[in-house]
Amino acid sequence: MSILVDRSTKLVVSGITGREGTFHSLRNRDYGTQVVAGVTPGKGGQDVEGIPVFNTFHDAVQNTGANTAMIFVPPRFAADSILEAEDAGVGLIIAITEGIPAHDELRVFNTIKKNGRSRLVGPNCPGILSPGKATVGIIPASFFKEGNVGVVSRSGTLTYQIGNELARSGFGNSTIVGIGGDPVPGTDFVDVIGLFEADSETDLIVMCGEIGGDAEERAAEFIAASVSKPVLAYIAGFTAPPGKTMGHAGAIVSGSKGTAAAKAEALEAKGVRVGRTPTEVAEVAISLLGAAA
Amino acid sequence: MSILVDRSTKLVVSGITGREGTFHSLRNRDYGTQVVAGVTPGKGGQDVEGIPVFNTFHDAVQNTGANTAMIFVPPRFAADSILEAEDAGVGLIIAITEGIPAHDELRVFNTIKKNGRSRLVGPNCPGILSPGKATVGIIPASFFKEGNVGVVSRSGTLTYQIGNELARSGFGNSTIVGIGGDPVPGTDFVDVIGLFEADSETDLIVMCGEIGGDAEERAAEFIAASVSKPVLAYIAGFTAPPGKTMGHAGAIVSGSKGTAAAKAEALEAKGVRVGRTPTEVAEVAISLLGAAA
Amino acid sequence: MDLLEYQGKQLFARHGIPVPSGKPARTVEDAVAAAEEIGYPCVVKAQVQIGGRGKAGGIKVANDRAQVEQHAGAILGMDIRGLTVGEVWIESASEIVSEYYASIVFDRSAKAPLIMLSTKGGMDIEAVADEDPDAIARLHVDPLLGFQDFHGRRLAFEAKVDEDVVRPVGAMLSKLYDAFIAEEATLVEVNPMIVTPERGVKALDAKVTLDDNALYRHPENADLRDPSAEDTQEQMAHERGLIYVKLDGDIGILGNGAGLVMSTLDVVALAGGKPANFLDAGGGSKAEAITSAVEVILSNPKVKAVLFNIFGGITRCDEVAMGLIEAFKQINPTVPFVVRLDGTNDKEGRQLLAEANLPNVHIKSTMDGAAKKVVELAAAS
Amino acid sequence: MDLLEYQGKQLFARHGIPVPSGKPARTVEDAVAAAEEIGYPCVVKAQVQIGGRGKAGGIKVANDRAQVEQHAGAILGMDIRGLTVGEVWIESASEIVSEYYASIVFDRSAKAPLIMLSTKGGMDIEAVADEDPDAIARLHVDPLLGFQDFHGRRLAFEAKVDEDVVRPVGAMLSKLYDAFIAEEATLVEVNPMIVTPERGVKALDAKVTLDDNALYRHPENADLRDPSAEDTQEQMAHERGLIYVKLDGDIGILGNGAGLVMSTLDVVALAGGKPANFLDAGGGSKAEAITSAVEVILSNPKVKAVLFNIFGGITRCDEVAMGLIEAFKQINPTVPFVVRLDGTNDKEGRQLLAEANLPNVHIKSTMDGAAKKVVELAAAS
Repeated sequence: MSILVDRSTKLVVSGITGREGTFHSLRNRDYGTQVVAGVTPGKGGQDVEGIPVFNTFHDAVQNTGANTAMIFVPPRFAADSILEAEDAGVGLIIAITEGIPAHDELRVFNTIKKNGRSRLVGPNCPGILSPGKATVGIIPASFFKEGNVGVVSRSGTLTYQIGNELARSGFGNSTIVGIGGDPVPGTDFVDVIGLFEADSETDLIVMCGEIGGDAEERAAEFIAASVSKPVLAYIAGFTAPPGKTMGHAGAIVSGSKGTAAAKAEALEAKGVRVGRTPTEVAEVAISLLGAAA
Repeated sequence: MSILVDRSTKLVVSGITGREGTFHSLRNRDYGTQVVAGVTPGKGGQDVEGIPVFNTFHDAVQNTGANTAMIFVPPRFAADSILEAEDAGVGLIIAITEGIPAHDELRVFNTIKKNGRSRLVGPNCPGILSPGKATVGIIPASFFKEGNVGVVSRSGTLTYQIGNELARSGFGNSTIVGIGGDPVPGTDFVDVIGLFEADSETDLIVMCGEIGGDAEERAAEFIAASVSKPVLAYIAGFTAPPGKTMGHAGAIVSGSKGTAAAKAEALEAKGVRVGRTPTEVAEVAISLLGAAA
Repeated sequence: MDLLEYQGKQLFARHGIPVPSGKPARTVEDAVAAAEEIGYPCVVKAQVQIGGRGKAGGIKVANDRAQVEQHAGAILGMDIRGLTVGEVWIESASEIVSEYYASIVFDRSAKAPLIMLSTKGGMDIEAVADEDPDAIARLHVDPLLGFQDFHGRRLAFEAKVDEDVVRPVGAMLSKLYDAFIAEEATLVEVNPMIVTPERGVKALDAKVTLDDNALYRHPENADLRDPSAEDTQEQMAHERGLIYVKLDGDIGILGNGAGLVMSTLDVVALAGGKPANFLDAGGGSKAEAITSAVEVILSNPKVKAVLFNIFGGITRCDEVAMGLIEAFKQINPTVPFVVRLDGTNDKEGRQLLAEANLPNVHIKSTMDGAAKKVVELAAAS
Repeated sequence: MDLLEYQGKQLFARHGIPVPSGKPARTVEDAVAAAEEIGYPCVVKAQVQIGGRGKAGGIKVANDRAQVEQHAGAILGMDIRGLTVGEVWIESASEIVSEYYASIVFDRSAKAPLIMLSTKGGMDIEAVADEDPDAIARLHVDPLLGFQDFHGRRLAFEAKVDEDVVRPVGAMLSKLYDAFIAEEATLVEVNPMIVTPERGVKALDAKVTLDDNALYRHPENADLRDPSAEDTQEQMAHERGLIYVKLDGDIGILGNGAGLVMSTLDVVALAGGKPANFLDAGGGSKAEAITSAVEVILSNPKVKAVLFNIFGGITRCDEVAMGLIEAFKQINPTVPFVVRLDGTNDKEGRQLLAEANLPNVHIKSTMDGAAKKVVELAAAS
């Protein structure tokens, strides 16, 4: 098993005809993901290296049975594209796009939640990789192999850093989920940790948090209440000054809230081990799972 | 049994301090309904003949445990009042107010439906009466007695007319539900007929429809699929000309749609008896249930 | 409330929807002045709330001043299917490449706005819907989310509009939606929506229905109501706050509650009569309302007999009786009345009527009996 | 983007929120002219994006021309907690009966706008929240439904505002919500919101934060950005499209991806160093971006050593190496660099750097090792 993406994933890519869209769609396909369709208004009937392009998500879903969407269009078109995918009945929507206006995200999040038909992952996330099965997004899949560590992270490159250290220590991953660094992520730590808890292939859950918001604190509560598997955390931004947005739109310490120290404390109070550096995370993982195969 | 309102109903009335609001609230209480609170902004702390008045629905619910709301405020305040009741967690909201703008009704309906916490009956309806138990609204309760006929109607006085003919023939009612004559009723024939089907006290269901919309046609489908009890229908407006709104904002024949003939046909095609006059409805009821006790 | 074409276009223009420029005129002189300002060729269009204006000769192209004078003269005062043209709209003529159809209706069944788009514009859309339903793309919009760009694209692609106008068509639908919501319309229809040689789109006609219940929030729209276009009785009823619909027959009808009045019309028709009107005195009708209602009904000279059908709920039958007695004092009607009073205080009401001993007033206790009686009386007179 | 008080008030005014009338001025002469137009008494207010202006002497009442001259002269150029006052706002003085607090924040946790209202206005709201949390009424608004009148009433009654201003307070909250949504703000705050002797309410201060990502939809707001208020390096980075935050230390930091850069700052701090900045070269950083980044980092004279921490995902390490080589050609830096390249094409990148043999560049293979080295180098220089 694994979570969210696997061999049954049938991917439709919004923005497939753009330079980056084409590049990553093909990379995803090369990895083994079934990329069944693309959507670009006005380019319906064309194809991208054999992947058929449709004018609308509705056409794409109707013609290919796509069940997962990747959103790769520029920020000003992204909210519309996500909503179109949801309206077309796509069950999992993974939004890579960075820089979507916050109020767009608010509308999108609340609409998807109230309708209850789809899950949104992202926006501003690197995607989801289930090693050996499928990848959707821009995670450099070659650094990761199949295994029993589930990773969920607000940050892309930090995930690669930690994933890579785990890989060097011999660990593989069930699934790596980038939930993104935006103020209103469609899917939160709690959601993903819940999925890992239920996933038979996952034995250890690693969460990479960062300053801003209270997603880590809520995760701590959830872990204490509902998670039996070991969870290991890393929080970036212990030295971040208050009031400054640290790259991610969601990464900001406001007033006395959202500090890395408070998050680490909340997690440790619930029995979650918190590594102070990416290297320490790998070391703790080894101590928890034993030396890797 | 009965449906929607009964001895457990705890009513809060929005607009209780208005002339009509006071009059009908007290009449409802006189009938036996537990009228536990009123809401009038700025009059919190006052009372209406012993019924405490609050500034907000939240205060009223918190202090009295009200589970049913009656909306008696003028049309320009009604949508807001309904939404406030819903936000305060009132499970059943009965809106008597006539003349609410259609777009207000649209917003209200969709919000309540998506949130899935409350049921709205009305607007522009006479209310709900469960004879011998409770009444909420303006139905002249003295004309009706307890019995086994459930009545659901888009029209107020027409309901009294039919209910009265039934009463003269010796029949009583489990519950009489006025769903109102507006374009966007919160509760439809289908909903109420479903409740009557499940109500052990109801042996015959009478529905009073009228021209406009397709609620009767949808009810016909639902009855054929899911209702085992006998259903008897009356449709008003066989002679209504197309394009003219017949009093109720929802009562209009548009193009070839919404005619009384089409509705009667749809119902009869599904085995529902349709009386041509109110008197005939009472006669058919007698034939279906036998002479009344 | 239905708007005239030009009122609809002016409303559209406020929401950024492209429409041809134009001016309304009530006289030939004003029409000529408008045309001189707008330039030639221009179109002279009869402003009446009814279809088929073109076939009836109510829409003419004018290439110069003389033609405007001629056409405006012919059209002003023209009778189109029973309506007299009191106003024309002079607009600059548009070059038409294609004719599409677009509308947004308040869909009661789905509880959401329904957008329709078709490339079969310029003709009767109900006929298109019957003959070639697939030619009309349809889409509901979640009213809490509102119109999204993808709605426009999906409709445009499904309706198979020319690919190079997918964007302008979507943009126009978006603005039509804005107008629909902002003005609280129950219908906005553009037929035809034209494609221009510059590959843009324009609303060449406009049909807008506004929600009467919301007019208090739109005073600028409320002012558009043209009482002179209303029937005399309807205007009178409107002023008195009564809900009144004029019909073709000779039996005046009054009842309380829309459903009961409709039912009364049906019962009268079943008895062989022809109702002259629908008149709902409303729930809780007071004596004055009844007096007003009698005035309105009797102002229709075709009325030969009147049926009062009251089931008292909030309405008290004694109030109704008092209103009727007062009306007889003021108006002294010459046609027979049949009165059926039932419900709250019915005995008191009947008692009052008996005491007043009004001339030519017949009291009945059932709806069916009352209907039969009034049909008889109308036939006899 | 944070607006200055007067920019916020002008934005409020566009949405019908009552604010005192006023004018901005950058010179004493303009300030006097503005005051003469507005009348006396008026208030001279320093326009800087920082709290505590009053205590610092940045807000003064002027009763005549001489006083305006005096106060404007004192305030313009004043240093308030590290910020130099370049602009004042002259506004008509308001009579204050009560001071309330109102704000709407973009609540990330609840995924909904959060409205707060308190009668304890005019003071630090965080202090009120700590000492007397019940003094602040809080309510989330469903963003799909929007602000309803009942939200305003509920907040007003719960905050226990004077009963006779429940309506105007609700109306102001409604308009603040309109502004919050329409302008795509992440914060609108009014502290104090005052009750006037006429029992109306007015926004006496305005704090507005706009979403940078949405500025393309609000060109009139985008123009409010005042580059002169930005730090030199921040301005430079902004022009080059880099995400840069200036910090206090002496070690320049560059990484790719916000999380990794934050992590790098932490690791450097753990090793005993002080980062001079946060600089995210972004995913897929190309050579030019790297060259620009080096320029920005080195333009800060405090920087004694630089750490490059790159984990290549989309970013290719050979591209980063080429950018660094190019930067060295153009700038010829005098401080030492520690470079850690890992991930996509890391071998090629390290190879390129080895071949280029850049002066004073140290290659490390782990993040921790690189951090230790750069701290050492900074301490040594």
